Amino acid sequence: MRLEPIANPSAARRLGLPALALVATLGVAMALALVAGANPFAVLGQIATGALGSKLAVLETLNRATPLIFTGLAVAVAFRAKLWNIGAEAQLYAGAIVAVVLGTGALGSPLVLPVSALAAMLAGAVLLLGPVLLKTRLGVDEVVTTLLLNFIMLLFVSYLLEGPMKDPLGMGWPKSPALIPEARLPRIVEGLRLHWGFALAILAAVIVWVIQTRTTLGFEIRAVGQNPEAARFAGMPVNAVLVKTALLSGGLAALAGWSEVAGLKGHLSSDLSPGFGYTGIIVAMLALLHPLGVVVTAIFVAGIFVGSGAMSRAAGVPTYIADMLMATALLFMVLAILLTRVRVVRG
Amino acid sequence: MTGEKGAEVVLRLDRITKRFGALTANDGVSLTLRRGEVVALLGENGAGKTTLMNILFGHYVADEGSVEVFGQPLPPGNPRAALAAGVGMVHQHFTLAGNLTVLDNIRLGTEGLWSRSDAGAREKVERLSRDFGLAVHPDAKVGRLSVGERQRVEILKALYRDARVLILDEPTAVLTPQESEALFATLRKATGLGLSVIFISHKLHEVMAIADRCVVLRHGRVVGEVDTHATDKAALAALMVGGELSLPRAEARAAGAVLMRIAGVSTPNRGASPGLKMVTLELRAGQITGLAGVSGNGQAALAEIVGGLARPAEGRLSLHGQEPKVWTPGEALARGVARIPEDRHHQGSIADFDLTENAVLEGYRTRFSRRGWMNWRAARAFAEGIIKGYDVRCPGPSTRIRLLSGGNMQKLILGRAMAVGPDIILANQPVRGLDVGAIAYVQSQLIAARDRGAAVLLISEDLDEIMGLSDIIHVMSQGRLSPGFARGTMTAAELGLWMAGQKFEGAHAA
Amino acid sequence: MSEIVDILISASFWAAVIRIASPLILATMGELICERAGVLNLGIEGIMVIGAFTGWMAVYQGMPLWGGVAVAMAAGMLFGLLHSTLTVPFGLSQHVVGLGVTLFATASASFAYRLMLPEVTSPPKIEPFQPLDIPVLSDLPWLGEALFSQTALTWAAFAVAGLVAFTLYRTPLGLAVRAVGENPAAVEAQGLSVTGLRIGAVMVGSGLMAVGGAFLTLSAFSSFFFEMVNGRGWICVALVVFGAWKPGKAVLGAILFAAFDALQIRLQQTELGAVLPYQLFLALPFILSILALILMSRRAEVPAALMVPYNKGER
Amino acid sequence: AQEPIKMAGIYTVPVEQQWVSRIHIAAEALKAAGTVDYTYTENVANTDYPRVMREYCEAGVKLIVGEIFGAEAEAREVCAEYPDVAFLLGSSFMPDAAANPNLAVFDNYIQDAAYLSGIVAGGMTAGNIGMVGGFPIPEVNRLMNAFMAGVREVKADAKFQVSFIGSWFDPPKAKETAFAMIDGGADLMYAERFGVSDAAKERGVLAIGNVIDTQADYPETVVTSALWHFEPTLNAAVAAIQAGTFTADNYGVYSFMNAGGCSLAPLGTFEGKVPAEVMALVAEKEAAIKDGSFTVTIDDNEPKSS
Ligand SMILES: Nc1ncnc2c1ncn2[C@@H]1O[C@H](COP(=O)(O)OP(=O)(O)OP(=O)(O)O)[C@@H](O)[C@H]1O
Ligand SMILES: Nc1ncnc2c1ncn2[C@@H]1O[C@H](COP(=O)(O)OP(=O)(O)OP(=O)(O)O)[C@@H](O)[C@H]1O
Ligand SMILES: [Mg+2]
Ligand SMILES: [Mg+2]
Repeated sequence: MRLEPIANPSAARRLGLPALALVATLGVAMALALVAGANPFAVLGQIATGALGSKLAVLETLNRATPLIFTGLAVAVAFRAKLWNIGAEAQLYAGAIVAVVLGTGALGSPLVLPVSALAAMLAGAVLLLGPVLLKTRLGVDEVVTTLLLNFIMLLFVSYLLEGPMKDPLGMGWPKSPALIPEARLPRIVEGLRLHWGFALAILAAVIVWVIQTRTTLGFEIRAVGQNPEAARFAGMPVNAVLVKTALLSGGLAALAGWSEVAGLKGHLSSDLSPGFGYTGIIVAMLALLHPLGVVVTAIFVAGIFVGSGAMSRAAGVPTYIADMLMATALLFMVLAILLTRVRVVRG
Repeated sequence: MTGEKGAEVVLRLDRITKRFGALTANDGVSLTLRRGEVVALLGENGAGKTTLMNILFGHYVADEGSVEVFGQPLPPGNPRAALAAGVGMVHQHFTLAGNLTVLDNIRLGTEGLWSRSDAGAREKVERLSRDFGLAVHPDAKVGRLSVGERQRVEILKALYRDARVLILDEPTAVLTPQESEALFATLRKATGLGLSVIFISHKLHEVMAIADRCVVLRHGRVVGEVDTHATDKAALAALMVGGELSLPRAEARAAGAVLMRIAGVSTPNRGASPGLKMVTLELRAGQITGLAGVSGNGQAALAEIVGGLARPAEGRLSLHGQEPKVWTPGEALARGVARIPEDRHHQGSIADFDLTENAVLEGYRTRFSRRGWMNWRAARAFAEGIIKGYDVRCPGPSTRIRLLSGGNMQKLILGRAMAVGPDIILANQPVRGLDVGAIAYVQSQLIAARDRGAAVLLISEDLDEIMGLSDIIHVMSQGRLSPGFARGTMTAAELGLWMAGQKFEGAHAA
Repeated sequence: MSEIVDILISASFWAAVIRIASPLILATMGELICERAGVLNLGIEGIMVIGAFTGWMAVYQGMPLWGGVAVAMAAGMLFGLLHSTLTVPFGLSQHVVGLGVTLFATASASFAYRLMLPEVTSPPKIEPFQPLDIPVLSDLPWLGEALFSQTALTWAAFAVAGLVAFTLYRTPLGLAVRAVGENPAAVEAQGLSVTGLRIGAVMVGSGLMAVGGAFLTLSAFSSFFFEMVNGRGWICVALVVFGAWKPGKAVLGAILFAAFDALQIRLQQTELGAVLPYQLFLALPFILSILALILMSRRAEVPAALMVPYNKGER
Repeated sequence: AQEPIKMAGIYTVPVEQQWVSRIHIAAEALKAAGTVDYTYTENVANTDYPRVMREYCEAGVKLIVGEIFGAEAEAREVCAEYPDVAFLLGSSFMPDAAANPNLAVFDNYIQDAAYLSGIVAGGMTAGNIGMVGGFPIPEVNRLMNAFMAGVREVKADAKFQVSFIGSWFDPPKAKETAFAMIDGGADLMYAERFGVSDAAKERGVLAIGNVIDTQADYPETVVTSALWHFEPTLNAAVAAIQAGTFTADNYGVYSFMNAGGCSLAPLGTFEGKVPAEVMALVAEKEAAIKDGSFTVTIDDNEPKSS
């Protein structure tokens, strides 16, 4: 078999195939429910209700999407430049640490929020800068260094939480002190759990989109990603572009941790992120690295997870079905998105 | 194994049609090849030559038509079957694995899965390379070989499988004249032994030298078929482009001021290729300086210095009499140095960027943006200007450049470089791989630039091109630069001696 | 300092190093095969989980230990087929598919475990591989303990590494695998199937990863825990790069990493352990891996077509 | 009889994990008895914890049992949002009747049993004990410290090797760590994690269990264990709900020995192998604990090697 690009895919194809992917995922959900001894027809409604069926469900989905938008953007920016940043997880924690360091009284209001956001971005950026400099200076593969840094960072966080950053009022539990109220991101609407981190994430997506399409930096990032040799020949400062990309990417990933701490949790613990950094890769690739697409795919991924988690409880099947469905949805969806652009031909 | 030419038909392509979407790349093409015969397949860039050969070899499946080898129909879309039937193909872009040795590349796919016979394979390769004059070490890593050597490996691959039909798709596009000569010698030997060859090239003098018959394609159709001895270069060119074609000729002109001067420049050696050795060169306004020489003799190092990619390790570089403080591609551009890169695919363009984006690659900072904001409207207008002004054939400025033929890609790069009215133009192998029409166009643009007072440095391995265009000619050999020879003062044979390095000792003594 | 020397010359330390290295070697060989063929397989972490689960479950259901290994291998190959179907003929992003497979495999193992053993609250045990007693060798003074007190699966791990090296460098099949990771067009031009080779490599590689996972439940331990693979798969991805895509170097890398790990466990008990936070010791293998990578990265030859999908008939 | 109470367990780890398994078993027992209608969700990330709480509350669950060590503030917010639901949650903090009248807290305060198991250990060791833990959290530290205190009653100069492996679920790693300690001279292992008893068994040294009884799997190895019984805690809560008197309370005391919340596992295969004077000391201390004349110190600080 061979794939042949379709010049102008029809609307039916562009909408129908992703819809088909969704249907296929639901089919898998039904099959799994059947295996687990639950009513396969009930689960469909349960997923939908769980993800979007109530105000609570919608807010939970959006809440869970918030860090994914940030990490998804971080990955999208970096991957555009073919900078394989697998370390969004570590950068996320760097941002979270800064949120705690500056948010627990070191800085007074009202500066604390903007200052700590910027400082968090800086911390994430610096964390990614190391691997990037190693790549540009010494040719060390950044996939591996950023990946390994995730483990090191997690241990560092654990050290901080059991040592210098341990909450003296935490009864010995390894977590940081709580942020002062001024350092917390307010809720968008009082009474709803959605905080301003979500709005900030959307804003970040728009800004990244503008950077990518409207600025020289965006042009440079794309050029360096596609063909660094040609970029260098054309006079682009390739290494400087990579460094700028790293700063942007690391900064965005750090905002994920910052907003989780400042907006949702109010403190730092070593399980702040259940793999948001890795899921960010999925989110970004599903969006074909398009910054605005990242918003959509982050909400999609969060929705599938929240919805199928709720379904597992309603239907009484093991919770692990949620991750299975998220993975299924993801794989079907990337395939569907591909097939909107190409057709399979023989030969 | 000797056989008479013209006897047996070894290959028959029958009414092959191949469509890519709306485009018909091959339109009912029929072609026969006889034992021991060399058929040249000619046509403009994008005429459908490679497509036809890819169908024959099984990379593509034809929409209509059939292929017969030695009277047996060939199953479509199956390179393995083509190989088994005795068809060997040397692709336009080499298909070698750089991490493997020559021997491994050759025997790849010829054995079972598990066992292998080391001695037998090596022996056969050594015998073939001796018999056909294809000198290359079996244990050398292909990634470290020169293009000429790679070409030999590709041919050995086919011979190793006892190919009786050999397809050569632009085999000489990246070869030096000497290497091309050696290749022809090999081919003559092989056809003498009964091998049949399809030979694709844009270089008509080669076609005249090696082919028995020429088949000309235009827009996917066969537009002519002639015996080589019954035609000439001009007639072939006319057949290809569908009309008369006049090659540009540069008339001698008086040179102006020195715009760029390189004095006593040396650079370190790079692997097998030598660095520059005390090179001094002046580029003058209104003059085309030709740099002849077999590639790999330091031209790349010189081009990097002129183009701003490298600073001389030793020696001086000055523009308009003053030394630049920094010397980067950006600086070179800012000072009016235009560059046409040697490798348009890897250096000159970004395949998945559209024409607009490729057009502004060099000028986006200075001309198409303000305070970091891109001005896409101006960029697009600029690209449209190039497309119109330089006759770039394409659907429009938002076409990805990947879809353009080499000639059209080259025209865009040329237009991009010329747009700023540069004082100094570095043209590194500007017509490599282009068809005659495109060559004529690119060369006439270089002459026009000279005529308005630019200094042009033309680097080429093609002596005809160098002698036809250059006002002054230098030769490079082993990183050394010969003195300049004025237009018309040297014969090709004399230049050849310089290229071989024999004249340098004497010149230094003088 | 002398404490460290004491540790390094003790036989039990080296025995631990080899034990810890075994699953890493198996999975690293699996990843290496995939990457040599041009496919980055980030499904490794999940495939190891699947191997740990299926291998253990098979034995728990009454199969012999080697039967468990075979089941793990087969299960791994199945997930390899899933991975390669999406990444090879369809050419989907190897990052996404890899992470997706990891997620899917991990969750599948948990889901199946919970369905099959709904009532347990303490993980059931099997009788795992026991250290082999090799006549004479096992009784050698220092070497006996350091090298010859390992289980059969450890021996298998080293044998697999040898076999992988042999296949890659001494057989036409290996030649084709190395070529397809470098330039698929070269492979196709020689009449071989790029798709077939890549799918095959990913399946075999995934099978080995799964056996690496099964090592944890069949040799290193005797029950299955949900998160017991605990990042070992990611380490193996690093080890392949560290080993410059060469089996011998990768095995050395695995041993080096295992040595750091065994060392940090022991260092925690020295005076240093009382002063320094334990996290530093846990981080030691990762930190040293990065340092080692910096020292030897320069000359690594990355398979040129790694992560580049091949679509026949596209230029 | 009353309607069964709708009850949900929310756990951050799988129910195989020792600590959670004790809660799960107690709940399953009440379910079997028809007192509660019990469902559970396991392996919930702390990030998702409040959401799952809300979902259950919305679904009409009347009693939620779980652990909020990693999500204190948010979880307490949820409790406030659903005043009609009773929450019985593992927490390091005290109940707050004013803010959360419906939240009662508990923890595994089984230092009594751990202390007694330490005395037994002291009688069985020559003086070098290895201890492998997951993370140095209070729930672990507290038991380790009590155990060490118990050992010192018998062997004042005992040496302890303490390691944390940074994971709850890596038995191979726990096993390697235990091997290293045995190589370092330990003749008795404190088995806080799965894997430790396996190493002890392979090397022929002894082990003391923790929270659950694993002697059946390691008859020659595990001398005794400090067991946690969640039943008193859960039963008290359920009774309070049935009586309509459930309030913010500290249920931690139900894990104390005198409440039946913990015990020393029977010696079983080791019956008669522990020195009699040691067992006498155990009996004496147990009696003192039960009548309140002796209190085991609760020390939540990270234990260090000595
Ligand atoms: N893979 C492909 N997909 C779509 N269209 C193709 C593909 N390959 C070739 N074409 C189309 O077929 C036409 C013929 O291309 P082909 O490569 O055969 O030209 P050619 O004669 O070999 O040119 P050149 O002299 O530049 O090598 C092109 O104009 C192009 O539009
Ligand atoms: N993927 C593709 N899709 C559509 N057309 C293609 C594709 N690849 C190549 N072509 C077409 O095939 C023709 C020949 O392509 P090719 O790259 O061989 O150009 P070329 O002129 O030979 O360039 P060069 O000599 O520099 O390699 C071009 O006209 C181009 O339009
Ligand atoms: Mg061609
Ligand atoms: Mg061409």
